[in-house]
Amino acid sequence: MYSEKVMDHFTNPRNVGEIENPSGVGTVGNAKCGDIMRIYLDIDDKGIINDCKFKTFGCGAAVATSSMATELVKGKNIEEALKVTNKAVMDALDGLPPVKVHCSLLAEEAIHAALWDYATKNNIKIEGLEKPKDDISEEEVTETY
Amino acid sequence: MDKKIYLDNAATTATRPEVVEAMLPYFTEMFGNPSSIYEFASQNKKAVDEARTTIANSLNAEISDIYFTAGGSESDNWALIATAEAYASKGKHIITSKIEHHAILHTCEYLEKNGFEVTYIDVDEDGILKLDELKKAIRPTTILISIMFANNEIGTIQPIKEIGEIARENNILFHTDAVQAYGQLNIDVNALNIDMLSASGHKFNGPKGIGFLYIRKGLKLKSFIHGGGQERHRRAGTENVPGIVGLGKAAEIAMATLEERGQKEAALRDMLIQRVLTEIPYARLNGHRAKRLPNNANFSFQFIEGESLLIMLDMQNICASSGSACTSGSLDPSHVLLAIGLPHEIAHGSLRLTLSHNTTEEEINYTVDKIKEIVAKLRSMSPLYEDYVKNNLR
Amino acid sequence: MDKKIYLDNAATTATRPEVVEAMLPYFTEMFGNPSSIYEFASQNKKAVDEARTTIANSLNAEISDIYFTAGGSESDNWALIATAEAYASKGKHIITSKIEHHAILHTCEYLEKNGFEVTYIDVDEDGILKLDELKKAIRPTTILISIMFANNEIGTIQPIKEIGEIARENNILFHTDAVQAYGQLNIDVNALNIDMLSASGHKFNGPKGIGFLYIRKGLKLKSFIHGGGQERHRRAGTENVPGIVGLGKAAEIAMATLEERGQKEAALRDMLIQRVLTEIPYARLNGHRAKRLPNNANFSFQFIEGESLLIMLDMQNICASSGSACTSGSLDPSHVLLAIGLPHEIAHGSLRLTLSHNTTEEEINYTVDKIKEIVAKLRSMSPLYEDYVKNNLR
Ligand SMILES: Cc1ncc(COP(=O)(O)O)c(C=O)c1O
Ligand SMILES: Cc1ncc(COP(=O)(O)O)c(C=O)c1O
Ligand code: FES
Ligand code: FES
Repeated sequence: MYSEKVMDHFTNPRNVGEIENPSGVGTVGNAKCGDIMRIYLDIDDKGIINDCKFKTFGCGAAVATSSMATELVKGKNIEEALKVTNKAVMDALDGLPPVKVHCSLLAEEAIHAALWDYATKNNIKIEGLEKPKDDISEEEVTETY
Repeated sequence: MDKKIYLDNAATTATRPEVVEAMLPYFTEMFGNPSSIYEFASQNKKAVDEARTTIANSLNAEISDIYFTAGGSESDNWALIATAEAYASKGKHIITSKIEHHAILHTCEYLEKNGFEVTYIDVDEDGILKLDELKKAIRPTTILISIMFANNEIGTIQPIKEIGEIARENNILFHTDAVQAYGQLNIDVNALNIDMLSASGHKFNGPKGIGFLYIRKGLKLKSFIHGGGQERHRRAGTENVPGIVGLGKAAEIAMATLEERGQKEAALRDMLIQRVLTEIPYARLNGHRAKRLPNNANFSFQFIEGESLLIMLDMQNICASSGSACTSGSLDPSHVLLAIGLPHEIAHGSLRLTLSHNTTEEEINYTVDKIKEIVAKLRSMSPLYEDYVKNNLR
Repeated sequence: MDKKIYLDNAATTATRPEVVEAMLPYFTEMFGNPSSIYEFASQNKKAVDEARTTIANSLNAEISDIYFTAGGSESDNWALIATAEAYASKGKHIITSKIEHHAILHTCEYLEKNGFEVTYIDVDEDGILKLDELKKAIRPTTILISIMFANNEIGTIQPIKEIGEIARENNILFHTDAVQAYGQLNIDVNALNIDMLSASGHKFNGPKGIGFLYIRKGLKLKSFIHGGGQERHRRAGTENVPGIVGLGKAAEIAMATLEERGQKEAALRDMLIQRVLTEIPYARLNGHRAKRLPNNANFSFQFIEGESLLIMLDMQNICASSGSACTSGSLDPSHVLLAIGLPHEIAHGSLRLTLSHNTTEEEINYTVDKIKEIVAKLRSMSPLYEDYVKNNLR
């Protein structure tokens, strides 16, 4: 069902975990339809993403796209990170089965949500970034630090 | 473990070698069409009759009340659609449950589009039909009650005797989808007041593509597949002789081994349940603890998602499923788990393990060890688990 | 002759040993449910896909337009009933022929009971559809033309290309029951404008209980058997993997051997026809002399009755039939023979001999010798023959 790359990122996901005091964190998805993804970003003074971690509640494709997405944004600046679309993530994974395309959207949205959080905290505006869709179900716990 | 561990016997089973052996001569040697007039075909006719007799006896049914079909889905469709057509003049109301197999549910939807009304009765948190709701749902126009004998996902066995009595008292026909129960449980269609019963060969170590429908004598049901006069004019199509012979052989073995096999599987299943529930936190057993199929265990693991679990088990050579195989392409959580009251995100994290007579203690222990590891790994990646831990530390 | 001579290959065929060989691993080893998620089942999914590809290629069809069923009868029922349901809003008129198999005729009767109108087109004395009648029968409300590719009793091949063109010109769907033709004749669903096509494995040396329906992409047809999401949500039921693999193998062999086998069988058939017509008086060939299946011969012998002939042939170890096997329990004369204009008493005296790739010249000669003897014997007992002789002597 899945490509070798997907299976590789699923079995050995890169960058799983949390970041203490992250520059930005974004959680997207909806537990009701089975998918939740959270991305943590550590962004330095120059706007470079030094570190990126994730946690995912979802299928094989969701885990693999999370893993690949964190790989792709690491070391990039914010502008470049915005170009990490779901298509870019899928291409990097050698594709996904049609029913699993929506899983890859989560990764893109999660990065945007984390960047939005970063922008809000620092009172800056990121060109081309829109407020992430409020797609999270009520059961979800709001972040507390 | 090098060997594959197959724990998905509710999806399908291996055909027993003795069954294949029994089928073989009917492909290349005794291949005649049983409806033919010549001597050569009479062996085949006899073989078909013998299989019919074996199956009738296993249910305490009349021989001529067993009709061969291409499997459980066809049997279910036939029972519902032909009953609806035959008894529409009496009424257009049908009662079923919320946890039926899609072969029943989607056929009910089809009938709803064709002017019938269907009531879907609730089950309790163990998956047992609410009999009081069933009684309340009965109308003067109710022509059929169709309730599965045992559930394919959570293994819960329904109070079939009580349902049969309610149907009989109200003069309503009673069909049961026994696809999961036949060959695992003793069934007496007379003692249980069953008017129609569906079963499928590949669920009890018989071949795929063959099953049967029991139809009590006197019912007005017409055929579902129209054409030649086979099966006493009720099911057209050249008889699948090797399939029927295999079905008969599988039924014979299933009945002969029923008690012993059931005890052995239930013991292993109980060990499995015991270990999982004590060794893995935030795990729950779905379905009734006692009233369940001897080979079925169904768990939910909070904070994790089913597909990831299945793929990781697969990488350890363990075949399992999260519900019915025929919907595994779908992203929706199981309608059965929702019906027993699980919230969506927990329903997503379910695991069904179904044993066979070949399952060993070693396999079960290995499987539990692997589930433990995988669940821990997936939880370490789960934002839901993270939130839960954080909230409970505060 | 000690050996049985099987000349009823239109009723059913022996499964080829290579076909059984191909099926075997899918019973006991690769037995998984193709809808499952684990690696173990992916072999089976692949095997099913390969069979689908083989069959699609044999018809010049798209792979995803082939749907596996339990045989010819189910395919016919599905095509007619689902088309009727899907296109009822366009119209409720269906056209078929008077010589279809009962899987079509009885399904048409079922549809007539459900508010559809069916026109049954006549055939000429060779069994060929009257195209002018077909054209005249078309109405604005006609949604389907269903005409068999070749007849199961008299072997006549219909002008399918012309019928396909008429259907296309009038924007009407065209289904053909190719149960007798598939594997014997080259069929190109695109060149022939065929929208739906039924076939059955056991008619071309594949297993019983498996067949397929070709459904051209874009047709609105829903499922006939409702339930799980198998066959792209169009045909519920756990896939009969061994059956499908066997069907694919049989199709592969049938296609590879089609020309050579057809020539060989046609040569023997012509010898058979030649000998019977020259050596037995008051015998006639039913069906078109040239436009007929390579393996089919159908005779009528005046003054005698079919059943007696068959039983006496059986006693000489010759398996033959008087028409379709599934109606051999019936006492009515064949609707096909009546449609080509035979009077009742002659229709009763018909004999169908259908050859296989294994049929030998020796078998044919032996069979003709026996037919000669038996016909003479039965005539010596026949009052009809007595009258005829008396009248012709007077
Ligand atoms: C022309 C034709 N159509 C349909 C069928 C039905 O096929 P099956 O018996 O495999 O269902 C047959 C043979 O029985 C046939 O000869
Ligand atoms: C309860 C139940 N009913 C019906 C079916 C359908 O049987 P089949 O797939 O053999 O058509 C199944 C299994 O798939 C089942 O578990
Ligand atoms: S995360 Fe929803 S199915 Fe993949
Ligand atoms: S004489 Fe026997 S069927 Fe009529």
